[in-house]
Amino acid sequence: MSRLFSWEGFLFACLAVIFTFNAVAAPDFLSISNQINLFQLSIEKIILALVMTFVIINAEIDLSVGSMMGLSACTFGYLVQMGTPAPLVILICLAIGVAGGFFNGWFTARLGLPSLVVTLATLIGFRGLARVMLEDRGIGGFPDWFAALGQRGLIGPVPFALIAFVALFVALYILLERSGFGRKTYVIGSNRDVADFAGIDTARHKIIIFTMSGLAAAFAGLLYAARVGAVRGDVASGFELDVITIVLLGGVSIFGGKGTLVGTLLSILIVLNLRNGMALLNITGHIQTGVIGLLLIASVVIPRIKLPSLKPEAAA
Amino acid sequence: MGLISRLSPAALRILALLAVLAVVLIFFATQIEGYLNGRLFNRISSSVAIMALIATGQTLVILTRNIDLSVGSVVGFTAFATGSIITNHPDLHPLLLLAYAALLGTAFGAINGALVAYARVPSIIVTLATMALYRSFLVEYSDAKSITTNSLPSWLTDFPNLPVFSIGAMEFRAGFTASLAVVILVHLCLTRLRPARALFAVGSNPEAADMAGIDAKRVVFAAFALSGLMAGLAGFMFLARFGTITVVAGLGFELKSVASSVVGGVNIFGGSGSVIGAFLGAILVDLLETSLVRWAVVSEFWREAVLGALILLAVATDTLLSRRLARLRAKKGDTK
Amino acid sequence: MKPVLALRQVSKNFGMTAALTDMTLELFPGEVHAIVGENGAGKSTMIKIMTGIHQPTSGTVEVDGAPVVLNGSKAARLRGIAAIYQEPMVFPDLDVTENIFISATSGLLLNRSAMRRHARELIARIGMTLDVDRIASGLSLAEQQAVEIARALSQDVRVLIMDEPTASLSAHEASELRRIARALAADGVSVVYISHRLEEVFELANRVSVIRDGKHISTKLISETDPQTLIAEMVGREVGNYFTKMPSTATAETLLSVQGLAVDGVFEGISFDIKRGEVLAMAGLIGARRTDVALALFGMLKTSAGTVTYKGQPLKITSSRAAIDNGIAYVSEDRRKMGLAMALPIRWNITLATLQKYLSPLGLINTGAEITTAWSYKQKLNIRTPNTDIAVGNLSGGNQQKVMLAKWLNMAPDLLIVDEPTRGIDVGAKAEVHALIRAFTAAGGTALVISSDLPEVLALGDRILVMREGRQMAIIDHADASQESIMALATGQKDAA
Amino acid sequence: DTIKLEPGKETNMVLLPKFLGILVFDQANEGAQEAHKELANPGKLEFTGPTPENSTAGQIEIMTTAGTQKQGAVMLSNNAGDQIVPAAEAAQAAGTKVVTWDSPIPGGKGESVFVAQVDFGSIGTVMADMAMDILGGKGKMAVLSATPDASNQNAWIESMKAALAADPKYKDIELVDVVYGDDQAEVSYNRALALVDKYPDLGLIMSPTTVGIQASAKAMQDEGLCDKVKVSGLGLPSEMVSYTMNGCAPEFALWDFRDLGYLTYYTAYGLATGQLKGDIGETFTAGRMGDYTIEADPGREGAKRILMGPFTVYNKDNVEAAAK
Ligand SMILES: Nc1ncnc2c1ncn2[C@@H]1O[C@H](COP(=O)(O)OP(=O)(O)OP(=O)(O)O)[C@@H](O)[C@H]1O
Ligand SMILES: Nc1ncnc2c1ncn2[C@@H]1O[C@H](COP(=O)(O)OP(=O)(O)OP(=O)(O)O)[C@@H](O)[C@H]1O
Ligand SMILES: [Mg+2]
Ligand SMILES: [Mg+2]
Repeated sequence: MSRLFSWEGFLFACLAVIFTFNAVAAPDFLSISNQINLFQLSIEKIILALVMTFVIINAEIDLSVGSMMGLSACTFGYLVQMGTPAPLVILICLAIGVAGGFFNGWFTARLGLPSLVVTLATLIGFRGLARVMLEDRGIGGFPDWFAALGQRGLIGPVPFALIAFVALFVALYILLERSGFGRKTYVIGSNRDVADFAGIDTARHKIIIFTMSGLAAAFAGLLYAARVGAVRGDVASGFELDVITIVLLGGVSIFGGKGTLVGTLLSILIVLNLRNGMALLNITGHIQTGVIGLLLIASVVIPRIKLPSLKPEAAA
Repeated sequence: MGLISRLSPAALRILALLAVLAVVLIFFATQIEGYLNGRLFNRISSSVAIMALIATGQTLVILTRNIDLSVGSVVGFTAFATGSIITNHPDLHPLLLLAYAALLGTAFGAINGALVAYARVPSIIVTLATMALYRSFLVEYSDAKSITTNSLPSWLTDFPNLPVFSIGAMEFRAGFTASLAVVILVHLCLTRLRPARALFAVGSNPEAADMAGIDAKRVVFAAFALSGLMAGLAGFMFLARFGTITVVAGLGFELKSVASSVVGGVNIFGGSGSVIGAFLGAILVDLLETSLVRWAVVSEFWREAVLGALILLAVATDTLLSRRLARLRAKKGDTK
Repeated sequence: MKPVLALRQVSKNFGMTAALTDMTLELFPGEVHAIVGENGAGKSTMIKIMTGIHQPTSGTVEVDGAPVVLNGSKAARLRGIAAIYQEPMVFPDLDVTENIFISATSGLLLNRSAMRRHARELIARIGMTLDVDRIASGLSLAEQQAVEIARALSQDVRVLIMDEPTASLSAHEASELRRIARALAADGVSVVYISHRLEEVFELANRVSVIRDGKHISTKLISETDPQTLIAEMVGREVGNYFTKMPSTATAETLLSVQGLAVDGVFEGISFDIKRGEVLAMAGLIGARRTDVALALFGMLKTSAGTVTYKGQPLKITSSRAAIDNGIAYVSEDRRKMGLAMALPIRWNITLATLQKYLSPLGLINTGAEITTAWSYKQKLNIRTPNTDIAVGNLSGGNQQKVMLAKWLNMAPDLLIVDEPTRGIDVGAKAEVHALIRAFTAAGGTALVISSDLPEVLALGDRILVMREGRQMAIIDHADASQESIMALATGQKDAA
Repeated sequence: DTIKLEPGKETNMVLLPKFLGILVFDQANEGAQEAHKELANPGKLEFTGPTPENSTAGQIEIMTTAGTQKQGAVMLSNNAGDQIVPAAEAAQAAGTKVVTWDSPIPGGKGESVFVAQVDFGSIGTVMADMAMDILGGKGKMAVLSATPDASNQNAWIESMKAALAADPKYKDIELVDVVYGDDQAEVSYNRALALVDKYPDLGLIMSPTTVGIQASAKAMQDEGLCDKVKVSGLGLPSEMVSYTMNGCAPEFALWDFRDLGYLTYYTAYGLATGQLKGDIGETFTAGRMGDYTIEADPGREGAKRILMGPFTVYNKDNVEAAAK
């Protein structure tokens, strides 16, 4: 290893530094409640980041996740207010997620439009649908069990969403790093033609991944509704950029074919701890995002710093 | 068919796009009475002036297989900084002020370019980061003051709407005419100047560009610097047109400019596209937005939904259309 | 006479692999200097140092006797050093004209009509026909190669390096190219010519240098050496002459029968049978559309007419999946585009087409079995790599070719379609690949071999199908086939019997 | 019996605006800092906020952290609607008082008391009256609001509709449309012009947001429509002065954000130090601003408010002085 750090190595070092710094500088940092809040506050984003890892390794991108979250959350509010039983509504919302994801996937994989363009359009479109439903209203007053699911601990102080996140991580880790599906995800992301010639239905695979992304976004939208107990048209707008930032910081190549879920997890922990630490020190929002931005660039540049001795060329 | 086989794919794209534009115009003309008139032209032209500049810069970057998400923040910052300079030195020479805005924008662009080209950081990462950074600079720099119209000299605030010349009821105002001139100038450079072709080469096949002795790094750097310059000019226009500048100035321009470019048939994977296309794309998006507000059939709240659908539709038709035509051409090409 | 370009004690390491060690080489104006060596010997690496793509780890490069630092291909170009690389380098979005003049520097304004005219002249000079307004994305490998040569010729060169330029050319274009090389040398250009085709080396070169394992072995006047010596020097051992045709292993059973196969505007009227255990070779010039026939059989190209009978059953193949499920494999002629995922490990590439075999009922990958497979192919095909986990992109061209073969052999196909199986492969490896194909057919497999290398066609084909411009000219038995007869059909001098 | 707040008690407090970088919020901060000194609070007063594009999530985050930090009180100009409620309730459970100002929590949950700049009902009447005399009692008016999710703008528009419906004197004033400029200059500017195109006989654009009102005024001025279409609503004197003087925006209204911050701090300090219970009927002295009483909020079921008032209506006569 002639590199000064590996990407993961660098991220891990960052995490260690940030964590210790927080623990020293902010007395409340280590408290159980804060450690849980730290996840809860961005639980939807980090769940989306897990699936976005698949999308980007597959050499695609999904800008519509924030809007799909909004659409699902607003649909929930709208239908619940109309008196539809919540469990049914939840199924409907998830179905919408599947449909929306499939839509993105179909236009990308079958029609061959760039996903950046397709999901840019649905970023606007899905948001629009949410808007059509709720117009200028905000809707709250969800069933208690639903609100409780989002706001109170399920096992001890640990809330449902956090458990879901952990479970999802394990499942997706196995799927990406151990399964044939994951292998295909890498190959298609690295060179789609080669995958085509190897008899892989790449279009189908891409559609599945976009559908996963849509489903995850719908699920995240519901978690959000449960956590904040009210919804309105602008729910989760702009989340997509935070999610993508996390994934890229995790070392997933925007050009596809490269990256790991462990990297994503590390970057999730970094971003969350960094934000939480700065918040505890009353550092304002725009400085926080600024710092994350710098870190994002550093995470690419610093691992590139070579030891003076033996220089490797980038492999052809 | 003969014609089609002689036209370049780029020209085909433009034609396809013009067709889409025409369809949209005709459609709304049937929906809204008193729609097709000089007033519409004036509205669209003066409001598209700013996005046209940004989309042009964005196109230069996309051509090199990169993307610039920081343009919105650059517009915001330059607009504000330029505003505060002129507020504090009201008798500063107009050209100096313009130069200041241009310089500021170029500087921001150069930072992006250096990181992408020389530090070899993927552009989406760099500009995602600088989008946040530059916006933070603005919040710090502004220190919660905002620039107000009445603190600006009248030459500045009047500039965008000065009628230059007019065809019937269609006024060509200074703001629009200026940015139209810029767009045309850039287009001419792209198509006529040898160095400009490197932009396409790098976007089309970076490795090959390297081996063909093209300094890809310098080309990419230049593209970002120019995109910054365009954003800087746009910032100047933004200040002149809206007068009041707060920390949210230019928020969301990044995605809108990307939308304009891709709707304008610029290939998001680099190598092909034209600033004229991006310009038409910007017009199309703007036209849709304003027309939808005026369209009685859809409520205010339908706007985004319809807009999203229409953008997708526009891109899909444009792509499929030019793909089919290109295939026809290729067939002809073979048979000789 | 002073050498125009010289390498002195040049070494190059890629991390741990030493691609070149103490390489010394002198190039004189007006000579055609051939360089031969096994796959991975270091030829391309040496070229990339001469053209400033790579910087030497140690040693110096001299131009006109003065040491220089060539940082980047631009610096090399300014000194009149140009190269045509093993893998064609074109700009898919630009038209042929722009592709040719992209690295020109003279003049700020473009004069399109003049460029077009000049481009036509250059293409003509190569003896190709090509619409200079065509967008490069549609070009075949050969056409891409032509564009590259034209590009090199477009600026006045003092040293022109050709890295296996004829690898993707058929005999016809190849001879045209050699003519150009000779002409340039006559004009005082120093031509470096890398090739695995010894016959053309002896036809063309004044001097020849042999490289083995990144070391300089010998430099001789062509008159002072002969093929067997060269081969011995290249591989460091004697190789059995691979041109000798082995007896056919064809059985009576017809595996595949194609009747009047056609794809609109591409090819038509293709009809042939292949018996189990047989090798059917497909010969033809570039653009003969053999690849397209293969693509159609492999379900990657929609056919517009014709019937395919496979194992006695009528068969309609609409996807590569269907083809693979029916035991049909296709080894592409284009490694980079359709052959290998260059950034991914060798192992992943080898098991790609057969991933199902390595999946547990839960869909999880059995890595152990995978490694065993990959390693066994590394041994069998002796792929030069420390392990099978490094990115296949780091291998030399020839070794990449072997990995691609391994991928398809691993599915133990009934019908193996190989497109230019030995393109850019050295004699040693060539013999191995031929042996592999023979072993495959001997074991009851059936092969359809597309090749532009006539000796290869004759060495492998039990029968030979000759194509020309999308039409089937004839099917000849090996007995009555000769390079001449095939060329005659391929070039249309002789019409279908 | 008015409570006199005893100074010098230590409590840390957070002033949390919708987002940073907006003039009025800084003015509120100045007011709060002034009160902070007056009351000689040894504790810290933090002025911190989210970024514009991340306002909702950011406010929720800061509110949550405040609870963790055991802050004495959070003074919130709410931009998150009812989505802030769980965080606010959690903070209160952790002993942090939540006082809203400028923009309340719509459902009233999770907040101790809302310091209302003016009576939301009366904003409607004031806007209706301004429309009345600008249109000369008769004509078409359209509303250009901020975002569809800005709860106080929505409340004000509602109250204006109510006012228009309630009194027959407004019967000839027709509210034709409500559009949204997303509190962004360029969007608001284009929407304003689109309104003019959509309703050829439009007489007034009413914009209850500082960004919208000045963008509309600028648009009308640039297109030379000022004598046809007037602009009014809620705006900053410093931004509106020129338009008021040249007649594009003859009248508009606003309140003093410095005072609002000042009063909010007094209220929050009182609650955080336990000197105020936060019960209806409690009356206390807020330094230079005099006495205020906690009352039921007529606009929001079961919520409490402190009404600051009054409301300044600006026109040719007073705008220049205020703009200084
Ligand atoms: N970019 C690279 N990174 C690491 N190793 C490399 C790289 N390029 C070449 N090598 C190694 O250097 C050695 C020489 O490679 P090179 O391509 O020069 O061989 P070659 O003689 O051109 O073979 P071929 O005839 O197959 O093209 C090989 O072992 C190859 O694996
Ligand atoms: N004129 C052309 N237009 C578009 N694509 C072409 C053209 N010529 C070749 N191709 C593509 O290039 C690939 C190689 O086919 P080619 O034309 O070289 O015929 P071939 O007989 O396969 O020659 P070879 O196999 O020797 O390269 C095929 O995929 C074919 O579709
Ligand atoms: Mg080589
Ligand atoms: Mg071929």
